[in-house]
Amino acid sequence: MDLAFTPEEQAFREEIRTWVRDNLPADISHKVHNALRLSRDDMQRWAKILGKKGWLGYGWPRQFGGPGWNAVQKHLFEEECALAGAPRIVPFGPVMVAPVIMAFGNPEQQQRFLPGIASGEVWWSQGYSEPGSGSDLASLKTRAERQGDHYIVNGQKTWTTLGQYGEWIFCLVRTSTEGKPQTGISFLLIDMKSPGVTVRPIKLLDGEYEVNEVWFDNVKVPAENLIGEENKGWTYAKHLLAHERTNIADVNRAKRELERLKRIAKAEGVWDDLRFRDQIALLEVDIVALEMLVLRVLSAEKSGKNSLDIAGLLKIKGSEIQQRYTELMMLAAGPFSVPFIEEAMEAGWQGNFPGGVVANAPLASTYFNMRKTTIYGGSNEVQRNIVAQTVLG
Amino acid sequence: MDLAFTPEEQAFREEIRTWVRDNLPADISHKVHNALRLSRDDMQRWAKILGKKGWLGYGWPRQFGGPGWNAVQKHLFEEECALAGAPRIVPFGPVMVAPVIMAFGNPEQQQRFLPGIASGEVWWSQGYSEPGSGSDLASLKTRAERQGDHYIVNGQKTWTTLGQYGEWIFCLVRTSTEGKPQTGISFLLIDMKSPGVTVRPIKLLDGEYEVNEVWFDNVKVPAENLIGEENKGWTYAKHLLAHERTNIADVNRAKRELERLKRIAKAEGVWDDLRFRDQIALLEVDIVALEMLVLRVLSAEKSGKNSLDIAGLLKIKGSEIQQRYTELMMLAAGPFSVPFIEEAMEAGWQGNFPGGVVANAPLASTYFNMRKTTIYGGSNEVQRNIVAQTVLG
Amino acid sequence: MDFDFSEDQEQLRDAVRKWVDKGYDFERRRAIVKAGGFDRGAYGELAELGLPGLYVSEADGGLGMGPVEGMVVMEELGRGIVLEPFGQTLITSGVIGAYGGADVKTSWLPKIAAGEALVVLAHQERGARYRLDACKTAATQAGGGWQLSGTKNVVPAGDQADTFVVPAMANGQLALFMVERGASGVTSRGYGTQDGSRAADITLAQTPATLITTNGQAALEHAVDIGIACVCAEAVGVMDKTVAVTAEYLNTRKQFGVPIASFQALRHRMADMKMQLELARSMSYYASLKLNASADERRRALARAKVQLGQSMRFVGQQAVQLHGGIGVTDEYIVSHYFKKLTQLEMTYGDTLHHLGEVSDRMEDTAGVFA
Amino acid sequence: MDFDFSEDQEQLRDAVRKWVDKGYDFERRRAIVKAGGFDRGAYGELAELGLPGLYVSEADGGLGMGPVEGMVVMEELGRGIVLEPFGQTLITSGVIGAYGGADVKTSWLPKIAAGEALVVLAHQERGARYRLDACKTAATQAGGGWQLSGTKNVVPAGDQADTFVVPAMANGQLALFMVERGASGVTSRGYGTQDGSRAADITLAQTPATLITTNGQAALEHAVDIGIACVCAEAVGVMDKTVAVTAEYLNTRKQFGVPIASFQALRHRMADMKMQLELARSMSYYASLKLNASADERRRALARAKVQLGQSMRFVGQQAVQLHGGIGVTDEYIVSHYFKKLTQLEMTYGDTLHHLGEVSDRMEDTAGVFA
Repeated sequence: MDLAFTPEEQAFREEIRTWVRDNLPADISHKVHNALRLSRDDMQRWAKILGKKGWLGYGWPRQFGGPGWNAVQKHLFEEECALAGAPRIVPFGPVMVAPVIMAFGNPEQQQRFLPGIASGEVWWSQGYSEPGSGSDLASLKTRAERQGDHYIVNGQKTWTTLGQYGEWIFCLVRTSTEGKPQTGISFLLIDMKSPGVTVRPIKLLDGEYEVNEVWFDNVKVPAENLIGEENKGWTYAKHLLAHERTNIADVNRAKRELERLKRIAKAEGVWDDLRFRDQIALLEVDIVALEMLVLRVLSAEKSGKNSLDIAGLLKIKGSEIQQRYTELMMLAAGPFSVPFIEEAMEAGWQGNFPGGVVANAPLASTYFNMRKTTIYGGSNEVQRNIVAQTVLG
Repeated sequence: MDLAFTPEEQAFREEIRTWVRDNLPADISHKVHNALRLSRDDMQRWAKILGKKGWLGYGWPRQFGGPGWNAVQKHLFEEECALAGAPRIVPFGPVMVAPVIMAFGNPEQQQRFLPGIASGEVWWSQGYSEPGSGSDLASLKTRAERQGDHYIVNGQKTWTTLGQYGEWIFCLVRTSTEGKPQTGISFLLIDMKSPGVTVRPIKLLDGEYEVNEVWFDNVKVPAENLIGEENKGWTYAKHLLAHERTNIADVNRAKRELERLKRIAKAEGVWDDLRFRDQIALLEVDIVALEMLVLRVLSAEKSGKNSLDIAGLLKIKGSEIQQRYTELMMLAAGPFSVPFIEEAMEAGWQGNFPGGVVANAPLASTYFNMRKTTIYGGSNEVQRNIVAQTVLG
Repeated sequence: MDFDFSEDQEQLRDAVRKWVDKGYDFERRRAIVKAGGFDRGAYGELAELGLPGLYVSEADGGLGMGPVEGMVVMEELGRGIVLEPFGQTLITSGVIGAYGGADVKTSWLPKIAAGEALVVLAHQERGARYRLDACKTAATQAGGGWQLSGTKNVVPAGDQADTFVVPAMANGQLALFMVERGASGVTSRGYGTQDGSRAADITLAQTPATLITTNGQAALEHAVDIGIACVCAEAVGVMDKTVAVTAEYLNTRKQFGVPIASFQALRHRMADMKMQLELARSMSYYASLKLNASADERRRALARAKVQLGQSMRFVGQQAVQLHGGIGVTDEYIVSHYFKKLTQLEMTYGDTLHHLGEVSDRMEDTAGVFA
Repeated sequence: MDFDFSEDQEQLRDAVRKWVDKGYDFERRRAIVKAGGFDRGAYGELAELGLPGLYVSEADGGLGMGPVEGMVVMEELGRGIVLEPFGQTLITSGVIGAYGGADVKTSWLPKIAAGEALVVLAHQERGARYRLDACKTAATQAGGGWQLSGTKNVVPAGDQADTFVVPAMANGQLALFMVERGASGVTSRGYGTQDGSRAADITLAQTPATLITTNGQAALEHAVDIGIACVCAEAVGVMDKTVAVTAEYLNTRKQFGVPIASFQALRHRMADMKMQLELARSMSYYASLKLNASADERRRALARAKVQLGQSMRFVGQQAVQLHGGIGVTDEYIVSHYFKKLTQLEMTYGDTLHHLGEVSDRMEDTAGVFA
């Protein structure tokens, strides 16, 4: 048992840190450090830089062109990126669909899709949730009917994150209504430029457009875009969920944001207010505890000796912490988080924010936005069901 | 809308206060104010003093010899008693079984049982819960079989509070196994001196004996002890529950104990510790909010204009507050609440308590004991079910 | 001790509720937000109901009503998350009525009561956070009158209001003044706020002002206490509607073939929301009923109330969104607007930690509604 | 970065667990509580396993192990809520080993390792609460040695231990001494404690004492940090068992014809208990792994750990009782004893609020396990 990283791991971290420092565009990290709006271009620019280095698919095995890192190395990479103020990698391509294509796609599919994902050239979206199917995902209704060498897809997906930028979308579709709901689902890759695909961005409570509704109206999808076997899509999706790892806790980002919270508390004069400071101290303990939990999972993955079935705990605690630091940032600014001036959330705004501190501009919006974290990715209520199952059977 | 009591109500309060000051034995109030052990004699002594004045059945209508007070007057009486350090009235006779006898008993039963209850001469106990029937009370199994002019009772009751002192016990017994569980239950009064009744006190986590198991082994109970009709006992019990009023919140005691908490905090040097003091301040807000909630219910009862169906809220919040003040008292003393010296919880102990402050002796025990408050009287989980029902249907 | 509303109060409530239901639906509100967050026309409709004169004596053309009536109105406006800052009218008419000289009263109260003058409190300054004794705006005597210089931030409807009640330091102590928005040296910059309403930064440069009172600290504390009572009542209305909307959603939304209202974990959350709502309502009553008590008693009571309301607002708002799931974080669906309103109200006139400090500082040996 | 236990550590765990399961069942524990809360025989059995020498170097007859092994042992003792204060042995052997001169070490460490001398920390004084810099016990030089006078409260097994490690003020600064219980001027008054174990008040009157170190403040802080790590590990064992017992109960107890484990509200409570357990276990690892860090780093880490453990212990203990219902508050059923143990552990070496203050005072710009 040892808390310290090995010299090799430390050298690895150093290598990542140096590379990120030299390659992460300053205008992008400035936005991330100040919670300013990131454009599609910002996200894709960083993705392509990583792609060129071969690190966009940082979790990929060597055989598919990935770096072949172990769990600890992946964590160190994530941490260095987060602390440096890199945008989160948009996960739908490299983190979510790619492992499914690797595991269940045929060689043609792998050759066709993986390079565009690895390079950051092709923007992927996820088509899982439907208006009637949230926590009860298996009740999904979007139909794909086989007609000769293609499928005809009809239905509606929703909560498709950043789908307004999407070029391809991987979907769970219903190909059979027989048996249990789970058994008639297939995993289909759809070109979003196909006729009949309509995307409508949904305005969120903070005024941003981050998720979308996606309609399929007699969309023709070549049968070669089916992953694996028809009606086995639920199995592949579960495989994907099992691959959502410790990063779900987002503890590295939390460490960066704790630092930012302290800066804000000092600027707003509440750092020396014992009552407020205690709230930060409690959060600091929470973050360290979460980090230890993450490290335990990583260690277990690395050694393969113990498996720790606590992904649900990481999601619950990680999301609560995200909500809490955004809440404290807002409360620190108090009345000066109340103005809602959208332009002030763009980099380079030259106006005078009320009170003169433009860093306060995005605080309330971010707090509002973060309410999603306990809802998406399997709501925390669903996670508690899962955790209870591990304890009670 | 008016927060102040009417001049009549204030005069009433004055009258109660004076009488309590003149009649509550100082040795008893000393014990109550310091959470020292109350003996059976202490409790009964106060009950008889109240009985002599006609106030033990302070909620009774005039026709049965009660004072005929309205909801506000009853509250003021409870408050003055609590603040003066009177023991809580043991409720099983005057508050619980008496209203049932008044409402559903026949004149013979009323004449036979009510005087002994009103005077405090006869100690009553409650026989509801069984080892297998807690939240699911209607599943109770204790059988009463009619044989001629009497019933033969067999079974076991549990959690019978102060049953070790009991002379009579009112029981829910099963007289039929047909239909829904609720429909075969009868309400029976049983003389605890009857052959076949065995009482075993249960030692609680704080070392005290407060609840009991009561066994019935072929106990012969005259049929004239049946209240109302056979198999209608569930209805009578529900009537009784409906009569458990605002006193369930115990806000008056909470006010007295808040005062005590502040004394302890000062003695232990944490009154000037902002962190600890904030905890007291939060509790103070809680208590005022609970008191306002209680007053709203009283006002609605008095005027009959609005009915406030929030008994569940009073139970939940009241019990949480009881637990919180005992917790804070213990935490205030910290290491000096750790010694468990039973003699030091008796009045008049002359020993030297560690640290020299004997007031700390009962703090941890009281904290432990109060864990019961969110369990008994319908656990807070059951209460939340009930509250949710009022909101969601 | 009586918490029934009188018939007059019930009629007042009905009138306001009817206006909100029929005259201020979600679509109109959305249009007002889009247009900047304030509609003088809507304020005028409140004036037609006589509401701005609620706290104004009948002699000055008002209704001569008190805190309970103010509470009733604010609750109903909260239920409709009305954007126009009616609470400001109660604050400023209340403080002018209580502290102003005869001149000030007769010049302003009739105009306020008639809805001709919207007068708002402009007290927030950078650096003061929620403290009321930190003020940099300076008042100097010039000729026969006063001139004010300084900046006030996040003034409700600050670029739409006609007149401000402004605290400023005069001869070393806090005094309260009236400043007309059209007066020389006034610049205002308006913007929307998180709840969709409107605020502005106001800069005064040797701006002529009328003295309300040199007893500014007491008057400002009183003004803010009226504001807290308004916030409490408004929040009760907001939460009452939030709980109802959420209950309806749980009974409608189906997953796994059943309404999600059938899941016990969600039911218990609803029970906890109901708890917070009723505790909040109780403390809102307490706040309004203590508004005319002595300054000490009033301050203690209002701080207690804001602590309870702060906790309740945060819990009810956050849980309402959570129980709605994805739709709860959309702009299209109504619940997020209620949540944002509750968030902003918590930070209005001192947040929960601030008032916890006030309660803590003011604790005595005994405590209770009548202690 | 590796959280696997070595084979030796696993063997150590198995050995202790076997002893607890077979040698220290609930009935034996109950008998020990009844007899006063301490059994020298049980401590002797731990000595037969070599445990008191865990922190003692092999040269001094010990096992020369470190904090991780100490953690493993404490966890297992916690699982059985063992009454004998083994953590005291780790504290005192640790602090003697780190701060004592050669004389003190060679006189005491072999005896501690052999289980012949039970040495406990006697530092608690009235008025100091959890502060370590407030000490009234006075040390004076007399002849060639030292004499101590003062009173220490709530000393673990204080009337059963052989020797005390005692902080006292010597020439204006805190120093650490060893005092034998049999020495002149020592009186002890023993009593049971809330968790069923034993403690005593110790009064010293010109009692001869051996100096461990004049660097008493640093040594005492270090001693208490070892104590905190022990408390954390012990608590993890207690909570692990508490969660298991509660889960078993929920799956056994039936109401309304079904196991109460089928109620979602109770299931979610179990999930929350599991969360607290795993956060606590993580921070217990952290505490032990930071025990040999620099004083600053160690202090910060141990305070953080105690805050997490304090919160976890309170939640797990209270909820375990609640989920058991009536049987949870009886003395007969095991869970209340686990609850009481957790309660007492929270108040041992500083409660949650105390250590929150420590964390708050020590915050830096960045924070994290490696920050």
